[in-house]
Parts: sequence; structure tokens; C-alpha cells
Amino acid sequence: MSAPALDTAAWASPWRRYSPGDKVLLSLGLVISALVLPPWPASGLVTAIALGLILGPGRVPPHLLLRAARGPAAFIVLGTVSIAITWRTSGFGPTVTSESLTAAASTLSHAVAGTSAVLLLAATTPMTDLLSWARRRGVPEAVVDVAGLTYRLLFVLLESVSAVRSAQTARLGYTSRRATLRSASGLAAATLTRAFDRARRLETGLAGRGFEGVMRTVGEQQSSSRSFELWTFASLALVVAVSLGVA
Amino acid sequence: MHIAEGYLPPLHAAAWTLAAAPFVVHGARCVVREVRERPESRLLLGAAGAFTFVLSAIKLPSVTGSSSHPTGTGLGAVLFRPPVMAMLGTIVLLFQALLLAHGGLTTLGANAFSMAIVGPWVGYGAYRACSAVGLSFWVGVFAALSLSDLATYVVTSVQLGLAHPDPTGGVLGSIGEFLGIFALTQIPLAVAEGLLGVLVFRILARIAPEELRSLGL
Amino acid sequence: MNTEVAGLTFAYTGGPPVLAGVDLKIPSGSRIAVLGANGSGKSTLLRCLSGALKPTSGRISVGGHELRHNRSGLRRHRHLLQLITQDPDDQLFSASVREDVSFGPVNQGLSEEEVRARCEEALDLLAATHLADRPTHQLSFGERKRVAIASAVAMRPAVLVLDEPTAGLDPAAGIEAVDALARLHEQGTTLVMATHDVDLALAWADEVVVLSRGVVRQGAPAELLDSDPVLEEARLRRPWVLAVAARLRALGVIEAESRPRDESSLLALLARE
Amino acid sequence: MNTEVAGLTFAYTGGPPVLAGVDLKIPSGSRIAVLGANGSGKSTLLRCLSGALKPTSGRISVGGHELRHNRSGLRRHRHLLQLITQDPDDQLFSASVREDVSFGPVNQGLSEEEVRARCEEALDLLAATHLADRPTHQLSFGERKRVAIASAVAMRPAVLVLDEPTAGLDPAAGIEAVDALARLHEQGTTLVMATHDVDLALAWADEVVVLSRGVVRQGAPAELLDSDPVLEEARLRRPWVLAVAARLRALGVIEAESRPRDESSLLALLARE
Repeated sequence: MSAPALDTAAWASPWRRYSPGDKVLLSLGLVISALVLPPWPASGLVTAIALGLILGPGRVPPHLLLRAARGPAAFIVLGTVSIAITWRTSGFGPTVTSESLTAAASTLSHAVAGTSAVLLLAATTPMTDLLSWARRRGVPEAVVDVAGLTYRLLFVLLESVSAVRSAQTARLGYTSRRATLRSASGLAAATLTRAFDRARRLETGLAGRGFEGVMRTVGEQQSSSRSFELWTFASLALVVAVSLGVA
Repeated sequence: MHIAEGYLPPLHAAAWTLAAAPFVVHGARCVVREVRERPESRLLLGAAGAFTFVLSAIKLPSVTGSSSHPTGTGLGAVLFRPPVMAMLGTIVLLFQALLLAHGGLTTLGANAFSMAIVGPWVGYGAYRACSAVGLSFWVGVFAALSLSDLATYVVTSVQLGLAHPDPTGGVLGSIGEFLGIFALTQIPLAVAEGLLGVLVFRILARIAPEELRSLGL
Repeated sequence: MNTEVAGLTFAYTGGPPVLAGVDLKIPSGSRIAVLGANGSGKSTLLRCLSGALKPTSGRISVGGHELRHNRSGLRRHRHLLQLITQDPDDQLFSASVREDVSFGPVNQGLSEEEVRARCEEALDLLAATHLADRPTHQLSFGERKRVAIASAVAMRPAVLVLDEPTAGLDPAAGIEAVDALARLHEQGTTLVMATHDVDLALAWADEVVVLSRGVVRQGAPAELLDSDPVLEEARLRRPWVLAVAARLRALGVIEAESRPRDESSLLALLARE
Repeated sequence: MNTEVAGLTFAYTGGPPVLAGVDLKIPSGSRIAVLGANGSGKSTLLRCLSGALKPTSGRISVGGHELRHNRSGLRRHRHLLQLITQDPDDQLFSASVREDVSFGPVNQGLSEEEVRARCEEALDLLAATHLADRPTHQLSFGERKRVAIASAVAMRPAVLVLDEPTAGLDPAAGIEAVDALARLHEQGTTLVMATHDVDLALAWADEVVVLSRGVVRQGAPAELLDSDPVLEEARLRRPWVLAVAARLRALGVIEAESRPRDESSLLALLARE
């Protein structure tokens, strides 16, 4: 697995300068509007606003957005198909009814809108910003520390997973089902021991830097922007007004 | 299988979040207590979280020939115990939602309930039950990993079925439908995950016996 | 078994080309050093050679077999060519050295007996027989590097591509690694070594390949590594033996035809005068 | 602030002594290279210096403050002396460069304003200011090494101990690292560098410390690294500049008093002749 596209996008986005809290408000506001309002036109509006902001002012490269959207797309398609198909009580085999199609279409539009709105937050806000925000909002220090270390170490481990896997592939480790299982277990065990080793070495490294039980740092300063918040409320109001008007 | 954002109606999303909350809060308390007693344990917990995240990038052999990935909830439960996994698993699910767009924010509660709570508890329960009736450690590991994988998928199917009842078959019909779709791929995958667990612990027993001991295994 | 690369280009999705038309001819049994600063595309070239990356265009062939990126094509290619990465821990994932070395041969579908023979042979070539029953995590860095090479050698590839085989080793372990490569060379294996060490490249290689901005120059070490434009473009420094020998030739201290390639041959020239 | 080590011995539980009576005098503001083959006890010495290991016996003091292994003693010692390990991932715990560099100063109890100033200064000294807003996981190995050094420098230690600061770097990144060390030296920081690279030690250090079998010899680089018994016992090779210069002096090509310490000074001597 290469570096997650959304993470790359988030660190490079000019929207990083906005406070994470502001972006959480916007993103969750859009998600909830899409969920509670009638799918048409709310979901369409939310999708348009979210994607427009990601690609416009958020300046996320389209190829990164496409790569990021591939994962949820598979689930959404599979899930939609299974709603669209229904089993007739009389007779056998799957069938499609107008009722099931409507249900599928409304779920599809909810999912697309909701996912786009979450992508807006994910593609413009690095995890470290969100974690510092969570710390300021009263999430327990210990939990934020563990999450921060998880975030740092997962890249260290991802790098080693992909290196070990490509070495196994080169030595024909994934050419049969048996070999694949053997390779996968070797890979998982090696990754786990490396994770322990990393933790131990980091512990010594941090002790040398004066770690005595508190993991405090001084990082980015992003204060919330009044105009960003105004724009957020305006867009949400627009979505609500238009949706209720049409309905 | 992570339920995507927007896939659950608001009431369902809220209900599953409420259902998951006590477990996650309990897990968070465990983490806070652990860290207060031994400040350096946050490094080990961070590494455990990173490992849980990365496990899903490991390929398993599957029937269809396409790649599948282990859920890892059973392995995590045996190694780190269900309460801690409730917290770590939720952190990992949040990361998967925001780094990979797998899952979502309003569906985080539902996903945590199936993957960070029910999966680990069923796996850990199976592991303890096996050792209680005198079965070998390896049977316990196999049962823990395969059953936690299956339990996770059963819960996910129930969550989806409740949210999207079939117009003719109702809730039960649609749960059956989702179970049917996933069973095809999930039963062989659960077996593969169980075997993977046995092989992983075989290797660990040789290269990391001290670590296993320190985890109480 | 000659290795040929023709018109190789590669770009990561959404990025500029990293390799822009690379041509190489690697004669059977030769020792080739690949030089280039970080970012020159060296790792990308190695990963294309090994089949881990699929080039955007161009051809790679070993012994006349062109590399095709399908299941059977990749499998054949991996019988012929093996890449050894810089960090040995990327290749050592089993509990014991013997298990690790046997991983490749077992996947090649060889009989148990044959697998054992291959392992013994590979460990012997790498002077690592005494390590066979040790757990991999107890080995020193230099020992792990030798075992990682043995793991690839056990598959009997015709071509061995090594990324920085001496990096991170203390001088004694570095000499052991170079000695092991000499045994593989004697045995007929084609060796391609990527390195930052211009002095080692000059002393060791039959030919050098200098990469910069996605294109390569291939030639004799003493010529290419003494050429100002080549060195400047690739951001390499001149091997000290060449710099010193040039001055000494100009001063008439050593003969005008003397082309020492390493410290010992330079010192020998100075002893003779 | 001089650093002194007297009668340092260390043994891991149940093992033979790794250090057997080490004495060192490190003058304030000097550059010391510590040399020794793998297994010579080099890492153990560095970890004793940093306070991570508690010696079996002997004393370590910085600026007259003797290191005591209790909470306040270790805290004071870490204000004075910082160790930078070989692998930067052992020290970088945060995905944000800026947060990581601020960790040490925050632990020192400085005000937020002062912490920010220290971070800017440290990043500037390491030529890493442009990395402050990038995530750790997007940095190259050489960049991560510079950030790890900056994280220690931000604590303004009087003594900086570095384990192999140039290992694994390509030549350009190696030069950047050495340049950064030169800025720290100018600023008055005492630098102790453990390295395998005898050529670098000769060119860079004011004094070298050669470790073998748990004991050290300390002296001038051009003398210690030119002594056959010292080199043999420590399994080190002679820096090539010394080997070549000795021959050239014998041949009368350079003056008998010439003691070049690196390639450029040797070439300068040859240009002058």
C-alpha cells in the first residue's frame, strides 16, 4: 500500500490554514443535512458543494481524489445493488421492483453525498491537526497520545509491510494459495515484532529527550475564522432552504 | 466490510453510536489508567494501534483469486484484550475513514460496534472457552480469529438489514440477503484468517516468546 | 545470459517521468555498478528490473526472454533475476536463517532434497553456513545482509541486482560482503550493484552506469568517473584515486599510462617508483 | 564545559564487561570522533554517556556536574548532553515536524514563546526550516536525520553525541549533515561523533577516540590513525590520505612535514610541488 492519497492531499492543501474545528463543523453539517433532508435535491447539492470545495479552493489534485474514492465506491455499488434486488415471496430468484429501486436510489445518493462531505474534511485536514483539536476539546490526553503515536507508527509499519511484501513477491511468495498463506503469516509476524521493537526503541529515544510521562508539544496555530464559519452557515442554510422549497 | 458514510439512516447511526459508546468509553478508561500507571505504555499501545491498521493491508488467499484482507480483530483481541481493542479499534476505524475513506463518521459507531466490540469479544470469548474446556492453544487461536471474523460480518449484515428492510421479505429477508452475499466470500476468508492466526503465533512463539509472555500468553 | 534494457520509461501516476528512455546492455557474467544521487531514479530502475514496477514503455529481457507482466512472465523473470534491497530486514521474515533461505527454492517447487542442497550452497557462497541455525533477529547487521543475499542466491538467479550491499557495514563486514560478491562472480553470476560509493564502483566494476535525470550513460569506470561533465551532471564526486593519480601523472611521479583503480594498486605504483 | 569520563565499566547482566575502564577528556567546543569496529562497545559507550545505561562503575561529568541516575540528576544531564541515534525513527514520535522539535523544549519547562523560538533556531541551524510544515513520513532518510538532530539541538545541549550521522546518506545529504555540524561547532557546541568512516574522522575531528575490547585510546587523528598497532587492534583500516601521503613523503614528492588530513589538502600540496 502506498501512502494514502487523502493524507498526501491533506498535508498539501491550502485549506490547512483553517482551524480543524471549522472544517469539522462544515463537513459534519453537510453530512447531516444530506442524511436528514429528502435525497433530492439535498444530496445533489451537498455532493456538488463538497466536491466543488475539494477541487476548487481545497486544490486537491483530481487524480488523488479519484484514488481516494475507489475504496468506498466498491462498497456503495455492492450495497446499492443488494438493496435494489429483492426476493419475491412467490416464485424464486431475485427481482427488481420500483419500490426497491427507489430505496436503492435514495441510499445511493445519501452515501455519495455523505462520502463526499467526509472527503472534504479528510482531504484538507492532516490527522495531527485533528488530534491537537481533539486534545483542546477535552478528549483525554492518553487517548490522543496513543492516537498520535498510532498515526506516526502506521507509516513506519506500512513502509516495512510493503518492502517485505515486495521481497516475498520477488521470491515467488504469492504464486500459490499455500505460499500466500505462508507469506502472509510471515509478514504479519514480522510486522508485529517490528511494531514492538519500534515502541521499545522510541521509548528510549524519548526518555533521552526528557519524556517523563507527559507528551506535550507546541504545534500549528490555526484559529477559527469568522468568515469561514459564516460561509459554512450560509451553505448549510442554502441546502436546507432549497431542499424544503422543492419538497 | 466498513459501512460507508451516508449508508445508515440518522436514527440507526445514532442508535449504534449509543450502543458502542459505553464500550469505547470503558476502553478509553482502561487506556487512561494503563498510561497513568506506566507512562511508557502509550508507545506500546500506539504500536499496537498501528499494527491493527496495517494488518488490513496484508493479503490473504481467497477463493475468488482476488485479494482479501484479514479483519485482524481476533488477533488484536487475543493479544491486547477486548476492552483495549474497543478503544484502539475505534481509533483505527476513524483513521480508516479519514485516511482511506473506508467507513464514515456517522457510521463510525456502527462499524465500531461490529469490528471493535463484537468481533474482539466473540474472538476472545472463543479463545477463553477453548482453553477452559482443555482444547489446545492452537485450536483457541484458530477459533478466536475465524469466529471474530464471522461475528463481525454477521453484525454488519444485521446492521444493514435493519437499515434497509426488503420491501417483500422485510428485515429478516434483507438480513438474509446481506448474509447470503457476504457468506460466499466470508466463510472461506474466516477459515483463512484462522489459519493465518495459527501460523502467526507459531512464528511469534519462536521469535518473540518474551513479548508473548509479557502480554500474558 | 545477457540482460538488455531498451527505451525504458517510467512515471508514477500524476508525476513527471522518473526514467526517460533508459538503454542498458549487461553482458553475462559482468559486474556493473549503477551510480546516481538520490532522486536520480536509481531505485525506480532497480524496481523495474526486478519486475516490481511495470514500466510505462520499453523492454527488459534476460537471456532473450522478454519480461512480461503477467503471472507466468513474472515467475520466469524471477527465476532469472533477483533484487536484494538495502535493508536486509525487508527480506528476512522467517524465524530462522535456514527457513528464510529456503523460502525462495520452496516456492520454486523444488524437492525437499534439492531445497536443502541449494540452501547449503548459498550459505556456503556467502560464508554464512555457521549462521544457518541461528534466529535471524540475533544476527548482526552485516550477517543479516549476507543472509539476505544468500536467500536470493539460493534461487540460482543468472542476474543478481544489489542495492547498496555495503552501506551501513563496518569496514570488516564490508570486506566480507565484497569477498562474497567475488565468489558469486567467479561462479558466473552477473552482478549489478547500485551504490553511492564512487571509490568502490571504480575498484570493483567492469562497467559503470551513471544515472541522472532519468537517462543513463554506460561505460568504462576509469573514463566515465573521470569525466567532469558526467560527474557534475550526476552530482557525483570524482573517485579520489583518479584525482590523485591525475596529479601524480602530471608531476611525473607515476607513468603517464598508469591508471590505478584502487588504493592498493596506487600504493603499489608508488612503491615501484 | 568539559566532559570527563573516568574509570567507566559496564557489563550487561550475566555478560562479560563491554567497557573495562574507559577514561575520556572532551574539551569544551571540541570535535571528537569515536571509532571502533562493531562489537567494540561503541554503542554501549554512547548510551552510558547519554544516561540511558547506568555504568557498573566509574564517573561521567559534564561541566563539573557528575551524572547521577536519579530523576533530577538525569534531567540535569539531559539539559547538558543529548544523544542522536543512528535511526531517526527511534527519536521522531510525532507526524508533525514542528511538534516533534518542540517536544524537548516543552519538557524543559520553557514558555510557549521560548519553545517556538528554540524550534526556529534549531531548524535553521540544520537547514530544515522548509521541512517544518511537512509530515515526518514524507521526508527522506537524510531529512529525517536532520530533523532528529534539530529536535536535540532545540534543547540547547552543551554536548551533542551523534551515532553515525552520515551513515545511509548519499554524498549530497552527507555533505549537508557535515555542514550542519560545522554550524553547530561554530556556535560552540561540543560534538562527539561515532563513525565507521576513518577518512571522515581524520578530516573532521580535533581528536579521535579508538575503542577496542572495552578500552580506549584518545589522541590526535593523524597520529592514532597512522599507528599500525592501534589500527590492527581496533580492526580499522588506515585512512587513504595517510597511506598515500606517507609514500609521497618517502619519495620526496611532498615535504617531510606535510600532514594532509583530507583529499583537498593533499591535492593542494601536489599542486604546489
